[in-house]
Amino acid sequence: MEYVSPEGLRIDGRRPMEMRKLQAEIGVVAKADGSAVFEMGNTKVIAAVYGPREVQNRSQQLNDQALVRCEYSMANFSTGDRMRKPKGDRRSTEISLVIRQTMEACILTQLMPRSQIDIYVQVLQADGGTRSACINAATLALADAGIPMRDFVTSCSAGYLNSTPLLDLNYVEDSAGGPDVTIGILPKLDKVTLLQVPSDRIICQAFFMS
Amino acid sequence: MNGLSLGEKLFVQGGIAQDLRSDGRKRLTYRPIYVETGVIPQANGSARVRMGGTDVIASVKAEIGRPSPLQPNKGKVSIYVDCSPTAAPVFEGRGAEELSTELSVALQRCLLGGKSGAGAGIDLSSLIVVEGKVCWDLYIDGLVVSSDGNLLDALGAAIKAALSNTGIPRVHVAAEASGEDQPELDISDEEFLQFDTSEVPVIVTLTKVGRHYIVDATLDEESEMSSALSVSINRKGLICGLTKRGGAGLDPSVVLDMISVAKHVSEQLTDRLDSEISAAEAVEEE
Amino acid sequence: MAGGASATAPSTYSPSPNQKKKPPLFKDGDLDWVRPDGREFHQCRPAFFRTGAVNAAAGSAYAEFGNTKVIVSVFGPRESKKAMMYSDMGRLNCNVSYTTFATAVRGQVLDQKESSSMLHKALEGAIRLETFPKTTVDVFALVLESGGSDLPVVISCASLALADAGIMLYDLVTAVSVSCLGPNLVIDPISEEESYQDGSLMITCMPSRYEVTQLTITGEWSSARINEAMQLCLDACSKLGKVMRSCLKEAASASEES
Amino acid sequence: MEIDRADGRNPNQLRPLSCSRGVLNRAHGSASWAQGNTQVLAAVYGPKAGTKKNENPEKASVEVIWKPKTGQIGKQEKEYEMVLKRTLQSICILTIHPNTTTSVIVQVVHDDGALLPCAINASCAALVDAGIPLKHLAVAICCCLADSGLVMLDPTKLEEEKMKAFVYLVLPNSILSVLPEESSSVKGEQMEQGLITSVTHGVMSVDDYLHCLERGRAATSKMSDFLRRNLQPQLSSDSSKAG
Amino acid sequence: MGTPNAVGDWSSEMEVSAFRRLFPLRYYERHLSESIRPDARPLKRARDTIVSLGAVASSDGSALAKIGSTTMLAAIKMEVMTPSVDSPDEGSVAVEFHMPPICSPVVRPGRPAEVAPVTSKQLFDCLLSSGMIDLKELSLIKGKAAWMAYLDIYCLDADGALFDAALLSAVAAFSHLRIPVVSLNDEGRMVMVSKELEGEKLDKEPVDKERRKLSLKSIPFSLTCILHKNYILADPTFEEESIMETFITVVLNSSGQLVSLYKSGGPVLAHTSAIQECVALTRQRMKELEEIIDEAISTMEID
Repeated sequence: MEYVSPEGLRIDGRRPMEMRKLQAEIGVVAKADGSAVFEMGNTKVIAAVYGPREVQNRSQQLNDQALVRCEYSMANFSTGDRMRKPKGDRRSTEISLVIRQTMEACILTQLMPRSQIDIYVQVLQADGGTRSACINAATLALADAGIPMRDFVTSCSAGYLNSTPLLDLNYVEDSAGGPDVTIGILPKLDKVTLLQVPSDRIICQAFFMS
Repeated sequence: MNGLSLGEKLFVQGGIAQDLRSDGRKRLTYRPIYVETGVIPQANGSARVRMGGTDVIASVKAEIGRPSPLQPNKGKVSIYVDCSPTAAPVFEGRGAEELSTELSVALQRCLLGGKSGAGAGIDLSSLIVVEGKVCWDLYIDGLVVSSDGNLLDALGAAIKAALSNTGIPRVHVAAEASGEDQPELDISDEEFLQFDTSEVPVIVTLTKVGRHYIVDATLDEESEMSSALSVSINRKGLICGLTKRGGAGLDPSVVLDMISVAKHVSEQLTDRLDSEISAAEAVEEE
Repeated sequence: MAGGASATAPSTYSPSPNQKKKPPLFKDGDLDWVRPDGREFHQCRPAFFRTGAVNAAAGSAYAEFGNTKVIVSVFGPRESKKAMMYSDMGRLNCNVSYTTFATAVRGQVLDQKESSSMLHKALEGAIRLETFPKTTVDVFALVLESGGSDLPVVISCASLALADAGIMLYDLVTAVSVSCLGPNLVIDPISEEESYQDGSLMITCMPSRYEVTQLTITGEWSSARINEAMQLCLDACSKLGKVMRSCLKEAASASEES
Repeated sequence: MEIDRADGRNPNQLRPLSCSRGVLNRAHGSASWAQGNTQVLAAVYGPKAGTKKNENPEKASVEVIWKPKTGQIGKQEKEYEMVLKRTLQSICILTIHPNTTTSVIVQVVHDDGALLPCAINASCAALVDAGIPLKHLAVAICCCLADSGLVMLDPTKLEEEKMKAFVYLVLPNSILSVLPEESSSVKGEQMEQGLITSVTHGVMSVDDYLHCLERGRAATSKMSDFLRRNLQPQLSSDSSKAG
Repeated sequence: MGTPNAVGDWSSEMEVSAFRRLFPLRYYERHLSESIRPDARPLKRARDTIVSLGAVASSDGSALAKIGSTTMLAAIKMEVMTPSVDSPDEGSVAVEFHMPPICSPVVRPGRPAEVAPVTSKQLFDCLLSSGMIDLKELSLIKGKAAWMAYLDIYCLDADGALFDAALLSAVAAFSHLRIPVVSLNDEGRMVMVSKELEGEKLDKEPVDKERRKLSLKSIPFSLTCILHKNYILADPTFEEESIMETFITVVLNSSGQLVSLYKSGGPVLAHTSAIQECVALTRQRMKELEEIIDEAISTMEID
């Protein structure tokens, strides 16, 4: 299949280095301490942050820093095929962990010892790049909640198809089987906090140029 | 659930007794309702409904299926509600299961009619493609994104809006297959059938606090309820389903009175919802 | 090894009762229609109750309405299961399950979760939860045979079991349902009637206090019809209450004698 | 009366035994036990603080986890788990470490008949390796009954399938028992004559069963010797290390 | 009659029920020394046993068995399966033993009792290896269709000796079993021949002419005994089982053969003399149980 036309346009009409349309809104969940909707093209996620608050499960309490928790869930209608998956399948658990680790690294947890911050991410629509969208939404929600952070985390994915590096893959491009990478960076500090490369795909070095 | 102080409790109760609730509403006034349709492009129909701090999304997906042998001339509809942990931390993990099932069951009771299919808000026989062999299965999914009370009414409204937004592809049956074979189908990408949603009932929940009942209770008000009655009423004023919540007993005459109040309220609500839905549809088409 | 054979059970099916289509139970306009078991429309099945069916439990009851047979055991008040927070009110925990042979086809899935939550909601208003703070009362029901109106029978039987266990109640809880079949309202429907019903109404109430603890309606109803059906149910509930009360009295006098 | 066994053994002959202890680094005690091709690995963790709910807080509890060679745990394995647990509970001195749990994890390496007895022997050796206080050792054996009434010991899988019945027996090995002298005999019957566990499969006459029991007893004394010999050198080397 | 010991000092001032709870073992041992049990039974007597057949109308065979207050409800449902290639002319039996939360304070919903799957397997082994059922009788059409008998046993009240009661109810359910009359339809599936149609002409001959019974041979019966010191207590209650922890279950079939001798651990070792005594007790018990079952069958046939 051709993912990049001879004119250099992608399936959805973008240039290889072009992002999808970004849209964000904060304060969407009334009862949450911080919340945000983040859209990247058709991918749409909601993040809500509760905390810092008292640690619910005493045995998990940390005395020198805040406890950061994260739960990722997908709405039944978020994918093309209707799915009924039980909560807490392997993929969700893995993404929850990735988001938690990424956000934990940028929150100034040592300022809030013996407290707990919960990040809930709900995918409303999935069209590739849900990981990145979740991280971006979580960042906005944390900022909305006024939680002290080192820097914003921004995340985006990229892939390599038809000998062309492509930025911000959609679902069709993501499932094409080419190599892809998800990167999260702290832009002001100019540091990478997240770098994920699925191991089943081969990557060539040129790819990292993106 | 919602920890209120004694003072706050008295404030909520007192306000209701004096017909001036803490957000300035009267007992039988709804919060403003915002409807947005077509929010999930991948679904056949979808809508988002907001009432104050309550925010829900409903989506309708249609899939080709086989009718049940008991009712060969009817399609199937299933309703499932999920509560996102974004709405409240207690919904984390399996925490939402109980509430989700309760809401799903209540919605099924209110929208799907009796066992024989009588009184269903959705005309199941319109979902049949080939009798006994092919029908549409409608999957209605509700998602609670943010919760500030009165979830059932909001979900009912969202489902009504999503259904009126739903287009089901026209199916051409290639050739009448004989015997046991499934007929070949050609599902159109362009032609869609619109649903008739005038029969879809609205749900009105009356929450009893003290001696009075209120509509569209917020989370704070719900925490003070002794019991609540959710009545689903269609345009003809017929009751299509009823669910009681809360353990406290009610005198049968009070039940009947609540039903008649709900009926009265439903007339206004139906009109308001219909105009909101058509307004939202107009926005979407622009 | 001998056990190996049972490990991989082959797929089986229950032989269906002949392919010929069953005539519908009720045809519109059929005025001489009689109920499958010959009852009148407003006649309940004979109710049989017995307390003390399970010795291992703190209280228990067995109920039999026609083919519907249930056992309910009550345990406690006892220590709450999980490390729950302090509560000055007692907790009620309900569970309803079915035997695999309860239905005509083996292991047909019935919504046990919903029944459990309905049982909880029907009973909680009648129990004086404040009399056993920090502890839990478990009410477990097993439907031995499902012959229609299962949930109402379970609820009535459970309140009897609670009384047998000596849990403080405001009143017994009795439950009755009616089915709407065309123009007729039939009380205490059997499974066959339930599967053809156009609508149903179930009331659980405390007969002496004349209070409704739980009410569900499905199908399309006019207010007048709801009124009629509720009256029908409430009458039946108060009669059922008397039967249950006399069952308790009998058990009490029997235990005094021995 | 002679029946040829596929591996040329005579009916009373056991397959070669082998046992090595301390095979796992992380476990508090471990042992690998093989009877011919049947091999089981047992690991012991504990005593760990706390018991599972509903257990007696005044006694230690033993927990057994059975890991089959492949696949999921089924009813058969559940039964093995329960028999093993009850058997081990009866040889451990549970009152020494009240309110603790000792976990025994049994991994089947290969099943070629007499699996449960092999697992019991492995667990017993692993408990010794972990230093869990025991009343006495236990030795397990499988006796097989042919249609002719002939009793064969320690069958292979093939033999197990061919036989009309078989019996798993667990008997104590009490010579090193820590119990006081007089309690080791009951009504003149020696303690090592008493049966800890018996599990049977298939139909047999009562006399056949008693016959099996007799043969089993005779064979276990040989196995006890093996077990003890196997445990002793390490014990002495342990004590020399400690000294 | 208090013997002077540490407990004896208090026992004079203590109520019997309190003593029973605080020092259960001593309470029992005092009874045992007088050769009587707290429920007034001699040591080697089983509790009153009742069997009634046909308790579940919706099943093909069912029975309720009560030993003391231990209650078991067993029901068999017959379904059709394709027989396995190895045994094309044999049907099959599946046994499931359930302990629903109603039966005992120990079982909670969502956490099935540990013993349930083990008891299921032991029941299955005993029923099949005893030779009670000839699986060939469950065949319908060789290689094509055979019966699968699903036997579900529910424990309604757990008060000790669960296995004995479960086995008794299972045996009784099989003796009550009537195999439904079926015929093969055009699609190769078996369908029921309903009563109304029996008079009419059938398109296909039914496989059997009438509802058939299974011929049961060598029926297994069991007895569980507690070994405590030198005492043997037959048919223990739940209380006895939780105080004295060594049980031995003997299963004999009606041809006098040993189907199972099960003892798993326990602080008391079983010596040959004790084993022989348990077997003898089971023999006696078997006679009682055979009579009870025969009586249940005959009362059913009169009805």
